[in-house]
Amino acid sequence: MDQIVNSLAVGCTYLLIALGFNLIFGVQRIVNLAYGEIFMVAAYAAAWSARAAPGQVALIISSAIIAAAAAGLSVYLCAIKPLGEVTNVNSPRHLSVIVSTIGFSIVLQNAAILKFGAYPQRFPRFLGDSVIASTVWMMIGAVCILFAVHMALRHTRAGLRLRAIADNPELALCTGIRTDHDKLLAVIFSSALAGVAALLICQQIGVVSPFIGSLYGFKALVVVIVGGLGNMRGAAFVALVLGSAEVATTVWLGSNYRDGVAFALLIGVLIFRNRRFHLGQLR
Amino acid sequence: MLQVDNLKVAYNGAAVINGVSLHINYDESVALIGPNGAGKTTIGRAIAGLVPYQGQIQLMMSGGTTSLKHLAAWAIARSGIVYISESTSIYESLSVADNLLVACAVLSTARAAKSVMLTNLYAHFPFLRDRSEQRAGTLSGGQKKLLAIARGLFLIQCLKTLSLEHPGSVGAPLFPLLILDEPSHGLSPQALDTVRQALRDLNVAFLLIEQMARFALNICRRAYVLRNGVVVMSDFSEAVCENALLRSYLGLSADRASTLWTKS
Amino acid sequence: MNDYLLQIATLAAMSCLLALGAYATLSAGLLFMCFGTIMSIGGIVAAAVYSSGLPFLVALGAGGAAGACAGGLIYIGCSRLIGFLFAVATLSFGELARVIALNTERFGGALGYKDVRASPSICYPFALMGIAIICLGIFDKCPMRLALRIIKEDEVNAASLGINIGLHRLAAVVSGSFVVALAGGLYIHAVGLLEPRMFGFDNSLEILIFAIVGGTATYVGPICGAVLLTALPELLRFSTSLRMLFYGAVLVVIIIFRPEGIIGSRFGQSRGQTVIR
Amino acid sequence: MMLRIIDVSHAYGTVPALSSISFDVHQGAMGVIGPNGSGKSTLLNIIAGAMKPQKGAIWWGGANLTTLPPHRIACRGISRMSQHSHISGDLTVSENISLGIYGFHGGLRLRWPPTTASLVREAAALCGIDSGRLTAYPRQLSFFEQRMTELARCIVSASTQLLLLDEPTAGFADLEKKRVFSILSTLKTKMTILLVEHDLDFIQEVSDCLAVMAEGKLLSIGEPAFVLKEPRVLDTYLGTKYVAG
Repeated sequence: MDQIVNSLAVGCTYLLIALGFNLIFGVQRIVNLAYGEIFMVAAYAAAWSARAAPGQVALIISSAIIAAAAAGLSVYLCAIKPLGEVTNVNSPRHLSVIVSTIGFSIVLQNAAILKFGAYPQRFPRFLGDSVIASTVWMMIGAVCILFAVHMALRHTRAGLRLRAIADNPELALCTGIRTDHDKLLAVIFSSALAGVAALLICQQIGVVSPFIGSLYGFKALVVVIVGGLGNMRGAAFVALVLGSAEVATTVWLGSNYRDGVAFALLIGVLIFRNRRFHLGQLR
Repeated sequence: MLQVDNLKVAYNGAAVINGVSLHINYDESVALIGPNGAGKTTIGRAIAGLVPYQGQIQLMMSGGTTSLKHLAAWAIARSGIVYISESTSIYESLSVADNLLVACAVLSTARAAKSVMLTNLYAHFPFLRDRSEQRAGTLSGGQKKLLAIARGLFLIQCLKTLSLEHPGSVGAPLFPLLILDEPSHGLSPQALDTVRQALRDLNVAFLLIEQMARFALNICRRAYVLRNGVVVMSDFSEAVCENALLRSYLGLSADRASTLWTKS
Repeated sequence: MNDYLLQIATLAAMSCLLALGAYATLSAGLLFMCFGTIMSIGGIVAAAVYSSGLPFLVALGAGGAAGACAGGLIYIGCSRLIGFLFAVATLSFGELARVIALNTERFGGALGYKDVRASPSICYPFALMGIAIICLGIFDKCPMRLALRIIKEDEVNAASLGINIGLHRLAAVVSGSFVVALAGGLYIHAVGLLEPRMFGFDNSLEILIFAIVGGTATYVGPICGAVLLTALPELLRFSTSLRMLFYGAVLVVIIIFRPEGIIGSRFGQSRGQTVIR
Repeated sequence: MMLRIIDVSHAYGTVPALSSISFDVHQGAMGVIGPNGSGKSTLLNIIAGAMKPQKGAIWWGGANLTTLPPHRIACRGISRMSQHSHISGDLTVSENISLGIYGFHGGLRLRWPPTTASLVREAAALCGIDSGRLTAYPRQLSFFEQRMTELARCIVSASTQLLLLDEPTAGFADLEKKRVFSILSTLKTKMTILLVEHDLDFIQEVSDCLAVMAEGKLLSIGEPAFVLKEPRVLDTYLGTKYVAG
């Protein structure tokens, strides 16, 4: 029975990260490989503020979100914006953007290693005191955020504008939408999502290290691509599937094969089911 | 009125438009016709601010002239100039209602005004009402074009109500103009008729960029004929005679045209 | 003191070989992200063959051939994918290999593959680098260079010229993997150990950085990129994370401000083109 | 050799681009005209192998091209010049032209055949590129010279029998069109040319036979002067007549 809860918990962690990743891809049509590092920066900011002011939950949450937004903006302004517009996903310019985001993610990761040391640090549990409580809190958080993002995209003005940009950027420009202004909005919004995800996940696993960024970044990449780029519901489904698959492998083959599952899944889907990726949808 | 003078556009070395001047008065329907490859689409995109160009495009209004050259495409759209492109003229993955409501999402119009405008728009285009929740991609070719025109009208109406309520807010002065790029492209004959009917009783100024000359001349009051990036003829629709049209269209030099068509 | 300089020089020579291998695939327009795996496979096979008594050159050749086959197989598997999907697929191949290497005793588990005899003489890296540069000099004259260039710029147009794109890309990947696997063989005999980390993404990235920063227009670019990026940060040698930080920063700066790399294309007229162009 | 197009149909999703097109292209130049979206470029893409037709076949020199991959088709002597100029910015003019000789059935070519240099000079001379410009880079050439380099690349190989031209004179001044006309009329004698163009003056003089396409269907085919007189052809261009309603 606890295997099911465990796989649900792992699934929810991947769901949380994949949401923000999907948002950036849907609106900007760029795979931002530095997303894992934004997540890690937020985790460290939360850990630092939790140590500085143990009690206030609000301060910790806001510090995580602000740090994530700042990291997200810096990635966007330094690595993505100067390379200009990426119209189609398979153009060589998109490969340059991917390589530049990778470069930036190395910078962030190694800066964290230098500052905080390569070894994992304890992440204080401020939401629930026990493991089970924090896991429950995380799952509730994941479901709420999924619901909130879904509602925001469907019913708010900004959500409609973002979906319009995702569907047809040039037409959005012709209907009076300030596309570069809204893209910035999307970057901040998805980074904040990464901040919240960092909070919920790290207090569940109770530890934070410079490498969780690339670890969860890859997992998010797998979930988003397999789930269909820009498709929130697809990503949610694949996150749960991946979560249960990983828990299953830890039971059979032992925990150190756990990371390999995500990559095997991605290779399997990309090579054997080469379906056309229809783009421009953000649901 | 909208004044375009000495417009020049080059695309990686090849001059697509060399020196085009035209004007569109408030609430006037103008056709821009010519054989394909004459550069008609480029003029439409230049007015909408999607293509860099030399020359001047200005809005001569009672309150003074404002140049559109340095305005971003979204600012031009907010001054009422709506560009409806040939192929991707609607948001395929959004629902029909969402396609229309994007205008409100941009201008944050009041909820009450939004529903009023929506209802009288549905009255104008009844088929939109019963398919308002479906994905716009599932519409037929003709219906997609009508949805694009409806979207443009809805944006112009939002702009009008906004400028009535608090005049100073809209950036450029309001000059409602629909730029339709080859609406006849890929339409079946009866869809063509519904679009023609919709355009004929449209009360907003529009620039009809079209390759099928007779279709455009039948709808618009005035016409410019374009060939190889230069305006060859500009006259009222009735005055554009068949022979002159054929000569400029099929590019035949004057003497060969007369020999071929002495009969017809 | 000169022993330390010698050590840097061998490392720089090996990085040049790695960069030339990456250059081969980048010049065909492919972002091949699992060079780490190819290098490690080449290294382990070379070490196994050498420790079983065969001469050193035969061992290196065997390692190179194994790497070339691995590269070819991975390319054939992902050949239908285009653009960033190809990059992501090869990237996940590399990470999968790292996880497998980490956990199988055959490859020495977490501590890495150890039973390696020292390489017979230190001149091998430089000899191989010389041979590689001579081969590339010859390759520069032959028509295949032109074909690869037009494949990189526009595939559809290349096909209409009668160029078999799949075959050319496969040839580029196989030759690139061969060179990288050779360098792997040299690395394992110079260092004496191959950690599972080398299979993974960081190592493949380092190899790509040499080629991209150097410039992918001519074969001189990757060589200069490799030499610069191994010799220059020698003072950062003590802490790998500072070195990687330096690599990351240089990569971002190069891609944004000089997409055609330090050397750039022969005439620098490729302003504003993308790095993978 | 003769190009036979038999009952070719193709659709992008639900939009039919070509519906059962059948005609033969004999020695000499054949023009294809029609309004935008009539399927001209789709037909050229199918012949060159860039796209596989959903129905129908194309026969050339005793082989069914629809079963062959694009590079095999090119090796059978079919070369193509597409709408947007496709010359490699990093190669000199002579290197670009010599790429026309590259394709052969083997695949990887490691040495140039001995006659390459002379073939390249001859093709460049035919296309009006003086030998001084052969070592220049496309960036230093005018738009017209870049397109002429591309044309030279198409005709440089001795085995070229069929030349597919997709709007070669787009964006040219009248003087430049005349030079292209003279080049094509000399080429007409040696090989078959299939020309898609908008400027009817130009296409009338060049092509011996003219096909008119509209909405993916072949409207009429025949002598240029005769075809252009048919009322149906005029309707496709100007749109159907309307009673003043």
